[in-house]
Amino acid sequence: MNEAKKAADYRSELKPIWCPGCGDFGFLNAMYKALEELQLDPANTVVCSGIGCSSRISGYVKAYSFNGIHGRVLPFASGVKMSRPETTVIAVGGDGDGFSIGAGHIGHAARKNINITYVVLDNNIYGLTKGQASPTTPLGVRTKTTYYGNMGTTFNPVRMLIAYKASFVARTFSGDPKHIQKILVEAVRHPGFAFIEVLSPCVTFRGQDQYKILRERVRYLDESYNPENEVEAFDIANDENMLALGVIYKKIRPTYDEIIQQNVISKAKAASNGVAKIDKLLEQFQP
Amino acid sequence: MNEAKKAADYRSELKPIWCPGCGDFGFLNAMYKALEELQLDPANTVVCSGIGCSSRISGYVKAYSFNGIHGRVLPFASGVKMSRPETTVIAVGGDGDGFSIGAGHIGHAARKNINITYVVLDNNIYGLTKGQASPTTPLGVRTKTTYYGNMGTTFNPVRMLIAYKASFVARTFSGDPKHIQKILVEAVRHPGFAFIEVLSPCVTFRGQDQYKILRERVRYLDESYNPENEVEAFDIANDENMLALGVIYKKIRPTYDEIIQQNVISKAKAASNGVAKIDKLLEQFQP
Amino acid sequence: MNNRNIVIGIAGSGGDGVVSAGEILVNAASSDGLFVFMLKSFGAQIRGGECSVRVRISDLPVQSQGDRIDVMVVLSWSNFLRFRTELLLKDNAVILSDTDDPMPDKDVPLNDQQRELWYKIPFSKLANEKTGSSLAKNIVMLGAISELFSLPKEALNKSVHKKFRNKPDDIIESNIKAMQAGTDYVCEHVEKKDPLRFEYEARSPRLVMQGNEAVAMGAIYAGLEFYAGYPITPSTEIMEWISRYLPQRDGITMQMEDELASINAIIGASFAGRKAMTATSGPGISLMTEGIGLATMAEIPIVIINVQRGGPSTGLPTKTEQADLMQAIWGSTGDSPRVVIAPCDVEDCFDCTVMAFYISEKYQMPVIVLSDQFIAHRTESVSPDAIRGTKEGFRKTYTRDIPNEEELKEYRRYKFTESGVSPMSYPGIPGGEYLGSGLEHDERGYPRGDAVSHQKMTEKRWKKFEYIKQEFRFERFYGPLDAPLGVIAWGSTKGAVKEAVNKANAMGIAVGALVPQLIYPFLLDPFNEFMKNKKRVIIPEMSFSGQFKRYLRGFIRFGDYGVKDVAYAKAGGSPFTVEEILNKIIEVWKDMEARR
Amino acid sequence: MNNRNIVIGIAGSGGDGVVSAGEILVNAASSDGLFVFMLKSFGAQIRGGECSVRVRISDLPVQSQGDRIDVMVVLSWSNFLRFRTELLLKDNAVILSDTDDPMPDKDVPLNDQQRELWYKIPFSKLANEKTGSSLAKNIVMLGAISELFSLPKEALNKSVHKKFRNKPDDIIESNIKAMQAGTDYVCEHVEKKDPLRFEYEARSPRLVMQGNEAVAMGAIYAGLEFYAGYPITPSTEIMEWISRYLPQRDGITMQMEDELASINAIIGASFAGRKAMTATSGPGISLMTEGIGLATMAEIPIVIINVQRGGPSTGLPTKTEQADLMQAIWGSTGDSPRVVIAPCDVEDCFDCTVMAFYISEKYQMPVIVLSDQFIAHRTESVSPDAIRGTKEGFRKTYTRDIPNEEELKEYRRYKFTESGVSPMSYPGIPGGEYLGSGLEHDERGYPRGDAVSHQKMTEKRWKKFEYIKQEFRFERFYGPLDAPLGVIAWGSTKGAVKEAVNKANAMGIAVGALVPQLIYPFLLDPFNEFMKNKKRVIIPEMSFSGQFKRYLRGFIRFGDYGVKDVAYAKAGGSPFTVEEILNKIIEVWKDMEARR
Ligand SMILES: Cc1ncc(C[n+]2csc(CCOP(=O)(O)OP(=O)(O)O)c2C)c(N)n1
Ligand SMILES: Cc1ncc(C[n+]2csc(CCOP(=O)(O)OP(=O)(O)O)c2C)c(N)n1
Ligand code: SF4
Ligand code: SF4
Ligand SMILES: [Mg+2]
Ligand SMILES: [Mg+2]
Repeated sequence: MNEAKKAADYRSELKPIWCPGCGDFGFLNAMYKALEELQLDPANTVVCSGIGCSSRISGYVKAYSFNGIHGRVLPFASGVKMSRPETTVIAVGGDGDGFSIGAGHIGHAARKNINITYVVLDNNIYGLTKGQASPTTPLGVRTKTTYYGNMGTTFNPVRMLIAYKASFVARTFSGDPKHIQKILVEAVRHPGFAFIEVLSPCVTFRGQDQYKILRERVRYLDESYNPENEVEAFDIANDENMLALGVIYKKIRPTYDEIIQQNVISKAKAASNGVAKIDKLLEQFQP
Repeated sequence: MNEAKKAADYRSELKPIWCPGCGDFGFLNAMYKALEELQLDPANTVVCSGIGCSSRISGYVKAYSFNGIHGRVLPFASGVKMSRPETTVIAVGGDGDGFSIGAGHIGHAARKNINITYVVLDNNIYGLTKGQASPTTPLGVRTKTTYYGNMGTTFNPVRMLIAYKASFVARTFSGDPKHIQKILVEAVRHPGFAFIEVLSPCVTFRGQDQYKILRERVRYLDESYNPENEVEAFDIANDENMLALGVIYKKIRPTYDEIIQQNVISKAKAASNGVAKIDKLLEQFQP
Repeated sequence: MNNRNIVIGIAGSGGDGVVSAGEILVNAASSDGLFVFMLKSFGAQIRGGECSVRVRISDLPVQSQGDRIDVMVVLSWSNFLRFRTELLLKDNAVILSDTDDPMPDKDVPLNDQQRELWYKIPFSKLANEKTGSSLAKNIVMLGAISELFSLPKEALNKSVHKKFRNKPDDIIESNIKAMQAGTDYVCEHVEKKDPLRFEYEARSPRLVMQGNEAVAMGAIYAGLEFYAGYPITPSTEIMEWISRYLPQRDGITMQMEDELASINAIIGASFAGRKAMTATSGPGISLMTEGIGLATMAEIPIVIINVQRGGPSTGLPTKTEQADLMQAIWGSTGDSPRVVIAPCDVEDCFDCTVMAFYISEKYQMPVIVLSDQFIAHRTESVSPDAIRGTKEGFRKTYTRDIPNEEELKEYRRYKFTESGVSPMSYPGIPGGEYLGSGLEHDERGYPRGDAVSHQKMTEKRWKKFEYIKQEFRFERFYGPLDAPLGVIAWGSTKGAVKEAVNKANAMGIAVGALVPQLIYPFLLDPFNEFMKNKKRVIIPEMSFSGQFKRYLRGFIRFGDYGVKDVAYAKAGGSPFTVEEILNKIIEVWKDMEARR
Repeated sequence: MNNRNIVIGIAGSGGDGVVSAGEILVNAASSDGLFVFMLKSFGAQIRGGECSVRVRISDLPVQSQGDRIDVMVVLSWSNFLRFRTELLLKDNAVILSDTDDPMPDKDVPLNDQQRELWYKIPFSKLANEKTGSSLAKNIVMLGAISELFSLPKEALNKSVHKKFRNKPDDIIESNIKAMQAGTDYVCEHVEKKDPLRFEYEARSPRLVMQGNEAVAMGAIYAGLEFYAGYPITPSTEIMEWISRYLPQRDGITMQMEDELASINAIIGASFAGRKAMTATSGPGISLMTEGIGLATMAEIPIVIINVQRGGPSTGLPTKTEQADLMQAIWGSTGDSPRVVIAPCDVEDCFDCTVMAFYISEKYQMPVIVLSDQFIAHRTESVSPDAIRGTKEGFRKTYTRDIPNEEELKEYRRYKFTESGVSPMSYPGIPGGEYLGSGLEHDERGYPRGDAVSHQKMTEKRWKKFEYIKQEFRFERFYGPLDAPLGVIAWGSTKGAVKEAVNKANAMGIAVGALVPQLIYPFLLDPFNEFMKNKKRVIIPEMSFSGQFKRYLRGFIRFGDYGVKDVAYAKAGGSPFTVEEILNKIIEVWKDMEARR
């Protein structure tokens, strides 16, 4: 890339088909800006996703993009990143994709500290399948599968991610694209697994008033907040009435690709005295 | 059951084939005693498991037992419990079964507060498949799949379960069957999802000295400890050097079967004016 | 010309009320006892976007969507154009459009004749006048077409009332006025240029159902007690319906975290003695294959509904295909018997689901019902008797036997028996405690790894097939059984095949058709009957790789009957038309004639 | 009588050193250039429990495990008895046992002749004397049998040295002494009653490998760069080997949290331009079916090794079966082409894996290699040349083409081409950015839901098969091609079939065999050649439901060749013996003669 890229340069030719007013527009536009700010090279950027309204985003960004299957974006992203560490990998999905069907993968990507950014556009509902309860749908809400009101305590994603030892955990809001941009840039720059929960209203199945409701329920973490204390971060995450926005937890530790390079590949090569040839590998089968 | 049951009455005719000295023996014997203490009726008790050395336990208990597939014991147990709430359901599995392949299910069973007891016999290794790394295998350990030492931060199950909003989270140790018995009895009596991590050495793939090492690393929570404070519990769980034994977190809230009975079934029945007949259901298809 | 059969297309944007109009039409026709078939089609957008319906109304039973459209209502030209390949018009189709929606200059696929038969009516303007908003333009339109083509006006009136029954009275009234305005406008301003008039005899009302609803009703009829599932298009309505109505009968519906959880939850519920089911589609059924194998091994009765969609992978979530057949039959590892049943229309969804429970509960094994999007999402009129159970046919339900006292002594859950079916206990039955297991096992359920035990238990599990085959014969024959030309089809392809076969015979082509309902295990008898005298057999299927043909050939040697099997395999996306099947029949027939 | 072929069984408890003894024997024989075949068998226990090996050593190439045992070494009677059904002895088998391990009074399956040929040797006592522990009794035993049956002593000596090479010198020495003690004891105290003497010519050493190791080597030879997997018996050794050696070549091995993650991780790595693979078995492959469909749809090259085990469900984890065939071919939903290749012995594991990478990389699609536990866990001697690549046969590797400048202008990742294969870019290539997708799509990868696009893209994905079929023909023919009787087999059944066919022809029965290596897509040509003159074809397979037969019949009409297909389907658990196949051949042959 010779010239500076503009936000519009990261726009693909596919036109978003989200409902007018969908929170995901807010994130997408902020993402274009963040990509501009980061001056990422599309050829070395991978944007991947699962399945859901939110997961359509991979089609809207000019990069190496992949719209995989429901719930598996993190293993896919891990495969990309580990096999080509020089690429920037941004994985995106919905609350159903990530916390329901994909719930088994987050902890593992987080504990290994796979150096990717994972964004969940959390609208507290299944949008694409037209309005069933997700693990973050509030209690009591009537959805297509909870006619008598949603039952069962809901997930607190930020709390979970801290427990998983994710090295970067943040929350932001579709209603504030500037904030998204700031957080996303910081997440991409963070060396390690960076998780962002984006409160992103589904106007069609959760109502037009979500922006308003959320605006009243969020509070911004101020500059003085030190995100390095796990217990404090956990405590902040516990507040489900006033949702903290910003980087809630952050601690730098070696990334998985670094670890593998330093502790596995280099050791293995030392053990083999340079790159092992087939003939050398064959020796162990000699009787 | 007319006469009092003895521990031996809960023993099935299948002989355990664990390696001599395996930690799982300690748990199994304590479990027989706990069943005796609880005087559970085998006809109304379901002991189910996934796949692994630890998961063989379902075959060793006289009850309605089920040895299902790897990682899926919690959905199975949920199906049993929700459809027959009068049974006592004890689900058992290994650290691989629960935290690796089964990782996606724990949070959901926990947040819903399915009223079962879930025991993970955590030996920090895959025993049945003969010694590969599990999500709790300590850093640096050489296993069959980590020739150059185990890499990647490990899971802290207790911390995760607290984050999932499990209503009962405890830890105990195969080396102290009396403690297991106490905790297991309390867990079964707990109305709601009760999780127990049992530190249970694999003598074959983690070495005979695990008992000794663990004995030096555990500490018992004393009577004064109040397990109802989430943040404190989280903080205690954070100590991975001195592993706290006992009930680390506990808070009673309605169980999922209670919730469904009270908030779904009763509402639905009210809406239908008694049990809906086929003809009544058909009405909605009248043009 | 008076028609006893009419196909009306309506196209517009999501906000145009296309589907509502279709539903009102369908309800009106059904309440007058007419036969109805409605397809809906949407763009990829969740809201807005394009939208169309195709409503076939007939005085006689209908089998298919009707290949070509008699009356095309265009609520918005731009949206209509998106359905260009789906909505095929008759050469002399009548066109209706909104006066205020100008037709684009080019690319409009109308011939001269159609342009002749084109009425412009100010739908939005009239709606605005009568209701203060253009929203009711679809209702104005209904008033207009009812007048133009003599559709049941009284019934339409009732349907509009029903549609808005939860709305305030003034809203209902203004809509009724809007409808009247459409009628009046036609009377006063439109000079009828086409000869189309619908004619029929009113009968007692018919029910209106979609395939997914019929499955859900069937499950409840069969005694469903526990449902666990995860939403996925095009099966979700089954779960939505059940989650609302099953609790009315003390049943439990659980939305699980994924399909792995769903299948294992229903295995748990069934282990606990409850009739249990799940429903899913493509990606979801893939995730269930391990659990289905477990149900086979542990001999747990479960019912799995697979509403097929276009594949592979996420594929075409809202489109139909018949390419999950082989996966249904062979999808698990190991020799893993399961039963596969395929409904061929909406009513059949009810029957097949009832039958699925009967087989799974009696034979203690998984049963897969292979529906598809074409059946699942279409609306058909159904005889109330068919559902209430007075209809002749399959209506057996099965209540699980519990082991008797004798059997509970030294209880053997997996006892070898003549039929392969063993006494099955469940929690709550003292003495019935046992180990259920996905490992190979002995009669007690205890693990066994030796070849001899495995051979015996495998035999036991497969024996059940021999008994199931004796219970069921629900294939359909159409046309003369001894015709030299045959068509073998399955599932939703039935409609077009039946209609094409009837047409072909009317044209003098001797062709018969066979549509099995029980797909697997393979029932040879009906094929033996069907193959007699056959020279060629066409096998139409919405599977590019010809899965049905491959499957059939695995079990019947066409050569032994002197029959040549002619593949007619196409990828899914849109269902077969009657015309397509008929043309194929004619082509093969001509070739046969030529070689005679 | 001098033998150029000997089958030695050794049974004992886990602590008896049974496997070590077998390995030393195998290494010794291979270093003298002999042909070797070793099977191991364990009880369900992880430690302790029963354990046996069966070692066949021959001067000539061996195809199978050898049906019946010439020499049975019993290190512990109680454990030997657990293998009663597996270890079949020749009528005149020689028995060796430990003097201090009394034989049980009853239930010992020895005939009088065997009891005659029974040597009791104080293995433990001698071991204790020489090494201070009874652990070395297996080494004493080797000394004894080498003397008794003239096994290669010098080579055994070397092998013992190698086995203990990481141990202190005194340990090595005491073991060598223990071996000598066994030899001496035989010389001094045993009067040879049997006529068995092994005779051979020494040649240059052969390699010793297990199937799983050959797969791992093949992958590395083919240029594997990324492996992701989850442990599962009997495939785990592939991952274990690769996790140790792949990093030496800068490759990455990831242990994932489950098989869903594994398959998606390799799809990610391959999307990123790396040669990627996973290996699994039964339950794991079920979990991968959704991902395999994704690889088909998004046209991502991946290699999946399925080491089959007994099923369904968890089944028989340590036993062999061939019942994942249909699942491999049809396991995903939708019309989802993938290639299926089956190795038939250890050496073939190497070849098939190399071929799998070639096809998957060149044709951008998933390739499944169907090995099984019988191949995976057995030890065979392999020609070093075969692996080093000088062997005649398949050794092509493929480096992914990247799009050229022309193609990168208005780049179309899924461009329609003659062969269905389109230019494929990956991260790092400017201008190659595209959307890979599991949804149906257009040439750019953008989602398309219409039937026409779907039909065209489906055609594109299936076209590749036509080109793959032209690249490969690696079937094997055994016996006369024009024989009237045939055997068609696949995978690990080859060994017994080849040996049985040779024996049958030696007996005057004209029988030929065909064993395809490329299973799917179906290659008709070899079958056409094979079918000529055939009257009957036996299809032996370790699948109770006869999957291979059903599959074949789907693609060839045996009737058109006038051939009757004779199923020989049995459940897995233990592989076919030569005797079983030979008896079947004789039975069918006699029936043919009778009807002539
Ligand atoms: C295996 C599988 N199961 C189910 C589905 C159907 N499905 C598609 S998206 C989705 C959930 C969408 O919710 P979410 O992830 O929150 O995304 P949103 O649409 O709300 O942005 C579901 C259940 C699928 N595609 N694959
Ligand atoms: C789907 C699937 N994948 C893999 C396996 C193989 N497998 C069986 S048990 C096991 C892990 C055992 O570890 P753990 O759960 O910790 O139990 P342990 O043996 O240590 O008690 C694995 C990977 C399987 N049976 N099924
Ligand atoms: S359904 Fe909801 S999440 Fe989906 S596009 Fe519409 S507003 Fe957005
Ligand atoms: S391998 Fe380990 S976990 Fe398994 S039985 Fe032996 S000691 Fe116990
Ligand atoms: Mg969502
Ligand atoms: Mg473990």
